[in-house]
Amino acid sequence: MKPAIYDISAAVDKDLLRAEVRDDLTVMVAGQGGDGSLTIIALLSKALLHRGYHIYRTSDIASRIKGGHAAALMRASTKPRGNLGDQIDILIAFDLEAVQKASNRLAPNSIVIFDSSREAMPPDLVPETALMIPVPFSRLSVRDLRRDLFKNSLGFGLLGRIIGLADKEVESCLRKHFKKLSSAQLEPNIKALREGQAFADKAGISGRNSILTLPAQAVENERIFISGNHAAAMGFMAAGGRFFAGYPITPATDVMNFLERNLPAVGGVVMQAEDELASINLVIGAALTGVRAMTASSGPGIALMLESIGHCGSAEIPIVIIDCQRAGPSTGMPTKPEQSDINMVTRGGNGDYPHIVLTPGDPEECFYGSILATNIAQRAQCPVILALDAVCHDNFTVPRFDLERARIYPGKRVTESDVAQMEEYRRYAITEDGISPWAVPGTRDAMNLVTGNERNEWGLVTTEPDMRVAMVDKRSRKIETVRPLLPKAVEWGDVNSPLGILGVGILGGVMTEAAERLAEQGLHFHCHRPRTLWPVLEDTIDFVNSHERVYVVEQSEGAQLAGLLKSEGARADKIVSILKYDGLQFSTAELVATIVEKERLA
Amino acid sequence: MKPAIYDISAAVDKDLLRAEVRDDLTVMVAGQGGDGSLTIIALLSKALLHRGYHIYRTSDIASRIKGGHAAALMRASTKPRGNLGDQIDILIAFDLEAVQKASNRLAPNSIVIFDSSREAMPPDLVPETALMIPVPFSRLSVRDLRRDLFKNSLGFGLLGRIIGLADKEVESCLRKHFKKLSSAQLEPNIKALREGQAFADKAGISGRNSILTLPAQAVENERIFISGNHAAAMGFMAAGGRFFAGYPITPATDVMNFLERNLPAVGGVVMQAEDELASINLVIGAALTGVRAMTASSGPGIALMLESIGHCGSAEIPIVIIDCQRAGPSTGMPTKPEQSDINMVTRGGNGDYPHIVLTPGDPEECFYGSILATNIAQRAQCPVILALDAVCHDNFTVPRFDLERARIYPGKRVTESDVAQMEEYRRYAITEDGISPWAVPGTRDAMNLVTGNERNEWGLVTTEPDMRVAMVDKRSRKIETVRPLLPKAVEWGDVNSPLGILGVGILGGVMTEAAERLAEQGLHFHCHRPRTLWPVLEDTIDFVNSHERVYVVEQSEGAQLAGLLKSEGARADKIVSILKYDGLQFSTAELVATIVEKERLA
Amino acid sequence: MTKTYEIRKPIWCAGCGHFGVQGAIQYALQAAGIELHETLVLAGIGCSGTVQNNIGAYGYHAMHGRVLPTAIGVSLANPDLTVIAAGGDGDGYAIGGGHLMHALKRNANLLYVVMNNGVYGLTKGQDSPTAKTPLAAPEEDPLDAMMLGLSIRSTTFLARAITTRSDQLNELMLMGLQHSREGKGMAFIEVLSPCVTYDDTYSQWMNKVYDLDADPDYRNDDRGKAFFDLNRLIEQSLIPIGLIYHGEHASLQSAMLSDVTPFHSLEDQHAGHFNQHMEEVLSAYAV
Amino acid sequence: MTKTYEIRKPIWCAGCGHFGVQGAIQYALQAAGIELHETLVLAGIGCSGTVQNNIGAYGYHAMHGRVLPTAIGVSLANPDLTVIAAGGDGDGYAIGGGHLMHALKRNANLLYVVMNNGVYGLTKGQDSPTAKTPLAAPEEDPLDAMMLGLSIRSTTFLARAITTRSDQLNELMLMGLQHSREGKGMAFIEVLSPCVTYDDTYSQWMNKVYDLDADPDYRNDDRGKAFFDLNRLIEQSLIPIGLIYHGEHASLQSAMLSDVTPFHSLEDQHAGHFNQHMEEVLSAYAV
Ligand SMILES: Cc1ncc(C[n+]2csc(CCOP(=O)(O)OP(=O)(O)O)c2C)c(N)n1
Ligand SMILES: Cc1ncc(C[n+]2csc(CCOP(=O)(O)OP(=O)(O)O)c2C)c(N)n1
Ligand code: SF4
Ligand code: SF4
Ligand SMILES: [Mg+2]
Ligand SMILES: [Mg+2]
Repeated sequence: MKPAIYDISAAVDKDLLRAEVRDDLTVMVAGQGGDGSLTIIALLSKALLHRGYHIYRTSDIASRIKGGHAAALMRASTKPRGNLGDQIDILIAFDLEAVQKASNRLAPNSIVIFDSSREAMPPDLVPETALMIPVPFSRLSVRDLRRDLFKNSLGFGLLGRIIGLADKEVESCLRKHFKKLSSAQLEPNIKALREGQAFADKAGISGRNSILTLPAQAVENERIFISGNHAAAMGFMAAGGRFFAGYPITPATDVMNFLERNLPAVGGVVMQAEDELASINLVIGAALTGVRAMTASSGPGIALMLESIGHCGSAEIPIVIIDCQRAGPSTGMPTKPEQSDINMVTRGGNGDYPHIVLTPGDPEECFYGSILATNIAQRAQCPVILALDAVCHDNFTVPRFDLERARIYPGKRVTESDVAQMEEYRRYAITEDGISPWAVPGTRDAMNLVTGNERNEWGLVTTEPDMRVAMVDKRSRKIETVRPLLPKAVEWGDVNSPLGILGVGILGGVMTEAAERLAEQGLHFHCHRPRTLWPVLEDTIDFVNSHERVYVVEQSEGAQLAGLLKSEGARADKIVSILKYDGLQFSTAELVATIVEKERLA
Repeated sequence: MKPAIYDISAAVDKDLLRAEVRDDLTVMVAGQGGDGSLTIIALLSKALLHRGYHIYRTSDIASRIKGGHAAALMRASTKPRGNLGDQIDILIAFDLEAVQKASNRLAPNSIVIFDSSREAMPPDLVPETALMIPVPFSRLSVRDLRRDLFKNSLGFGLLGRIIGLADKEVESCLRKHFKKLSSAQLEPNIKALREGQAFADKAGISGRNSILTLPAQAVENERIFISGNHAAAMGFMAAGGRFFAGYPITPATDVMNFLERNLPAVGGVVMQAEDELASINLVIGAALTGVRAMTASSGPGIALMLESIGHCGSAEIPIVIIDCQRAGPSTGMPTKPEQSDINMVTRGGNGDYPHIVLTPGDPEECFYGSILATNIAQRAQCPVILALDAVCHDNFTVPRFDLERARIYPGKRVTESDVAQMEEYRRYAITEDGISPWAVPGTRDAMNLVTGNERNEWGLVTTEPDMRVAMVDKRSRKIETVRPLLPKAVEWGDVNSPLGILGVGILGGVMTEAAERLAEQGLHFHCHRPRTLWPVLEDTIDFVNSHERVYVVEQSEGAQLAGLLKSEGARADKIVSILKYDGLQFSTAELVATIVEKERLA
Repeated sequence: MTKTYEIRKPIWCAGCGHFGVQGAIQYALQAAGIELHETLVLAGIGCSGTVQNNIGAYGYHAMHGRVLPTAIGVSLANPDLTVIAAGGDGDGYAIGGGHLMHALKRNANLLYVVMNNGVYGLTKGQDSPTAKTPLAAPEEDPLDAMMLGLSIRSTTFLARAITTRSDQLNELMLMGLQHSREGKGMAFIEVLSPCVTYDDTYSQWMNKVYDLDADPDYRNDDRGKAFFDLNRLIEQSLIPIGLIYHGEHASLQSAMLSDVTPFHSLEDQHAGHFNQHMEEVLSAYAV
Repeated sequence: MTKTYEIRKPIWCAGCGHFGVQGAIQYALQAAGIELHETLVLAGIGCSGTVQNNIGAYGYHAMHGRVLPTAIGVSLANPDLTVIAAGGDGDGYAIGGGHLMHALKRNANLLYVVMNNGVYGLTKGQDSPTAKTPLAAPEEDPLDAMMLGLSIRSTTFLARAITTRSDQLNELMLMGLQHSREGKGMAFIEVLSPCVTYDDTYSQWMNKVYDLDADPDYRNDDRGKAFFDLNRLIEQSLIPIGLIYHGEHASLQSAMLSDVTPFHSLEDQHAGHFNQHMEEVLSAYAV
């Protein structure tokens, strides 16, 4: 190692090395796909998770192959926050595009580490008051074959020093992260980490003399760090889910990946189908036998499944479907978040069919919501959809899931011995609660027919008007039967305020923070986050109608959530829509500013 | 011909042979699929059309193969009526099931002609005051090989006598109807017709001494008799439609059949695809070249097309889609009418996509609506859906279509010479009216890209937030641009009444008649039939909100139309839903009774 | 005995080929001694897609074209069931063509019976992919699903029968059923089953069939040669029938289920059963 | 000259096979002297599905799996255009498998190029239907689209190339393009186009290809024998490349468009043009 390479760094102004204490920090690392931005953020997240912080991690990547621009972002905070801070406190930029993308979000006192071996930095991209740390990443990395790993480790070494992590802490983090590498593979990374630290030394940044510091926090409960997709897949397993079929699609593929790794060990089957029509029908086949079965996809794939979803509603087949919503319409922007499949998942198919749609707000709700979905599908013998938004791919710190709370409710299943007691067995018996006892194929003497045509109680096709009405009404009744089990909205904020904010899914975090800040400005809001999208629950309609003005915040140009609420009785004159559809997430500052402006005009 | 066979008929009471004048007559003919019920009604319709009556013809058939029960129904009236009378005046029943099905709709003074060679008639099926005419159709028909033709002609001969048609009139009708038969094939039919007349003779029913009579009516304008499917297909052709691809499905297949017969002669192409996904993508391919292209399907097939419909909305590809709605969900009841795809066609796909949905109320509107749809798709470069209900298969008397009114508006197309004048050509240019000038492939120097990913003005994929927003907004603007061209609702009835009735499509007829009768009872209503479903037009929302109470009548369990109106601003507290989902059409009596009852409780 | 649904009388037109197919399925179930309650008959949509109502087993009416993925789902989720998928040529070769290709590739343990009549019966007589001279494009050649089956390397049982030769039909149906029951994979049987109402091909087909089972030179265990011979016969406007190919290949079940616990009985699904595994999975996310 | 879109630089990983495919398409267009504005390149969704941005012709990005029906629609609606459809093995053989089968059967005048890399590149490396040993069911055999093509009787041009042999690739691409341009029907070319990022098969494939063009005994005009020979080669774990089949069959255009007026130019579409026909059609409904 030639010491010459360190000459490139200039010493940092001593005044800055005050180890300023932070309880909230947003970091972005960005560059080309191969630059390893995601790894640095992953390493940093781990380190700060160990220090007891709540982490929210997200990314902003191009939907194109390896390469393309990729940004990874992370927020560490003492309070749980399901979103990024308004401003970026630290940026590691591997190219100019990264700086351009971050430019208008950089905090005045931000720290910008940039690759000085590439293009020159044009003026005005970075606040004058920011601390610039040029690092010749590319020049340094040509020395190493595994370029990205090298950049990762070097960048992480430097970053650790800047935020006051101990070198030991940083190294152990790196070793854990790369635990699958052979020691020969690991070695250059450790070397690169040290180079990063040596680079910091040269700049005068040491363990004591760090720029920032994030003191260790006391942690009371066990926590995990997980994405919504993984949490939902885990919930499905915990609720007895044993069959999954899917077809790759961003951002849903992760569900399949998770289950491919974990389901076979408990006797489950995961199949990659030839398309979405096959996926959902494989799932239907499994479900017909009584096995709990699920598929997952995103907008375009779910659109292809609508005939089948309606069919399950009609034929009373319990399946679970995850829709990882992404920006539409059509192929749209596959890696960008949106909440614009609400119309489709609630009312997209042909005819009137019973089904349920839940929309969890964080990975914890994804886990328990998926358990509920899996159980309630059996209970109501109908399709249940989990509509996820950016929560599907973003990672959150949440309390460790309580597997004890995962129960498996069999629903109205009848066994061979039950059947033996019955004089007759009718699969579609008209019942008061709308749910017909169900004997699966293989049960002696309970042979029955299942069809998506209208039918009589035995499952024989009919168009007899009275039977038709009786069947439709029965199917509606079961939704009423399970309605009390559906998750109510979460409410918080000022219960006495005539003003409300309403939004679903991942917007819970930004709504919370916005409401806090608005309260500081004297604007008090009552907040409401529905967790059941279909049927729309009374509490949500009541919320809208009992306030003077409700801001319905959503990621859809068509104001789909507001439309849904109105169609179920929410008063149009109460609703003020705040819409976002530029492919980015809401920021707190943006939401606050919009509401303040609208309140001023109201 | 042995005269013996006539002995079977008994003479009709002379008192009944008063040739009572009728201005409104509902006739039903029913039996097994092969019995030829549809032919008798077709013949009768023709005869009464010639007499100048307005005819509405419908059928009620099992969705299963040849055979299965089939009923054909017809109403002849001096006023145009888009629905059946409340009661059946004449029934020809080829089997007991036919009588059972008609039983509770038989007028007290109805005439029931039934096949006396089959099962005995159980008591209480027919009003005591009805005139029963037993005819041993089956026994007679064994003598003839073409059993159904025989029954047709015999039945029609008898029927003609009963309603006072001249024998000559009846025979010329028959000859015209069977004009494609060879004279050897025709002969037995004429014989059978004569047998029917001879049978009438025996019963004492002759030209003068008929039971009923429908005097010839003066006809002012040229009229045609046509179904909504044929009218819509014709409109498409008239508006320059030249490419159709479809996949068979009840009740949409007729559109394909019509175009297969008529489109090739003007250089058009009709393709039967391997499935609905292929159909709509074949259509997209044709549309990409600038050719006007259409597909047609019903609920399950349209569900499969939703990804593609949203894609056309995004990628700005003009296509026309006909949805012949049938009772859902899933396969549902393929031959039964419903209006329960409203949610799907207005908001079924993923993401927010611009498109237009029209819902014509009779074949005349189908024709002009289809012209409009075909033109407006080009104008707005987006998908346009025609949502048909039972209007698709029912036949109506309507004024002869005015082909002169069919115009072909090319929209913002640019040719090679236009392009040559341009400095640059951008397919997705951001324009004020939201519509970008369009040069189709083959145009020199105008090469451009079309994609369902978000894109820049050249069609190159992008996720740049500002461009994204500009593109979404542009697409929304074009709907505003064409909004003034969209058909407004039809309104009639008492404009001063605080009470309204609102419904779409084929319900116009029953609403009209119901309002007339309610007015007779002192209940005055203002009626409103929207013809554009998406976007929901202001006039419709205003209608609801400016009345005290509006009955929204629809064929959907889920009150989809009411939900749609509410989601766009109609006040929930104004709306009283009247829903029907038993697979039958609304009858006037039923609608009147429901409204009277609800008004009583209001 | 508990009363269940009344087995429906077929609603097909008199003379429809589908009667024979139903008869063969019933024959095979009985001859193989398979109990009806352990059998699930899945059918597509079409005239053919009503066969499940007439047999007395468990029945499922799939969406149009989707009977194969559904049947595979069943066969994986409960390998103890006898799985019979049936449908028309429109259902199986047009809208379901992609699934057929992949089902043949997967080789799951199930019997798939296509009632090929060259038309869409239920929708009133449009041309199917096997129509001789399609109206729209009269020069298009009909699809031969046996050739297609041969082109996919993991197929293990391909046969074609005609309803007019019921002995052969019954025998092939039984063989196919046993093939799938014995875990050897998917048996695909196409039956020439004329539609008397929309395209009565009885005499035409009866004159054209060529019985490979009766040809001592035909080798149904040689994929390459079988294709070669079929191609020659087709070029002579003949329709090859009989056991067209019979080979060995791992079934989907053997590939996917070999090491796993069966999970199809309700009893297996109680919480706690797999808690240890779940705890391990969860721990990977621990902070 | 009017400025149009800036031809995009490929966004593929360095070393991706797709570069070679693009090069061959460009070569063929140029060698055949076809103007870019008369060409529409339709592509599926996948890494492969970005090729249309890099050529300078009109480009269309189809929905995943739907490139073939779209391309057929184009080729019927404007027979003067040169229609090139391209996509990945996932796009063409998985979700698009049913359409492929029917497109081969229809034989429309177009060139279809599949970039086969055995994986779903864009979605990060899942197994495609041509994957050697699929993760989910390792004993499943990969799909061979050339065999499939042979099994459908109206195919007229089937070829496979590998990006590492660019002369042969270019030559086949040009032949295929000309085949379709000359109205002989659909040319289907599969190119072995390795994905260096998710499954680098370069050396494996280079060692396994067997060049039929160089085999004097191979008869690419004999469907039955071609299948027989391919089957043998595949059983030896070889990958046959070259012009696999070249035959004659009426194209979809010749079957459907022979007697009709072309209707693709805007000028033809004015009201009045076909008024007489419309009056006749309408009169059939007159009362
Ligand atoms: C998605 C969808 N598209 C179309 C239909 C209409 N449809 C019902 S049966 C059928 C074809 C039946 O033909 P085939 O499968 O050959 O069966 P057959 O009646 O000849 O036995 C079609 C197109 C449908 N039910 N669903
Ligand atoms: C309906 C739908 N399902 C899934 C996807 C996600 N998707 C995009 S590309 C792709 C597969 C790409 O693989 P391939 O066609 O082999 O192309 P390659 O990237 O390997 O060139 C998939 C599954 C999609 N865009 N649309
Ligand atoms: S229509 Fe044809 S296929 Fe259908 S039942 Fe009748 S004969 Fe059979
Ligand atoms: S991921 Fe694979 S297929 Fe995609 S561009 Fe890279 S090498 Fe090519
Ligand atoms: Mg058929
Ligand atoms: Mg691929």
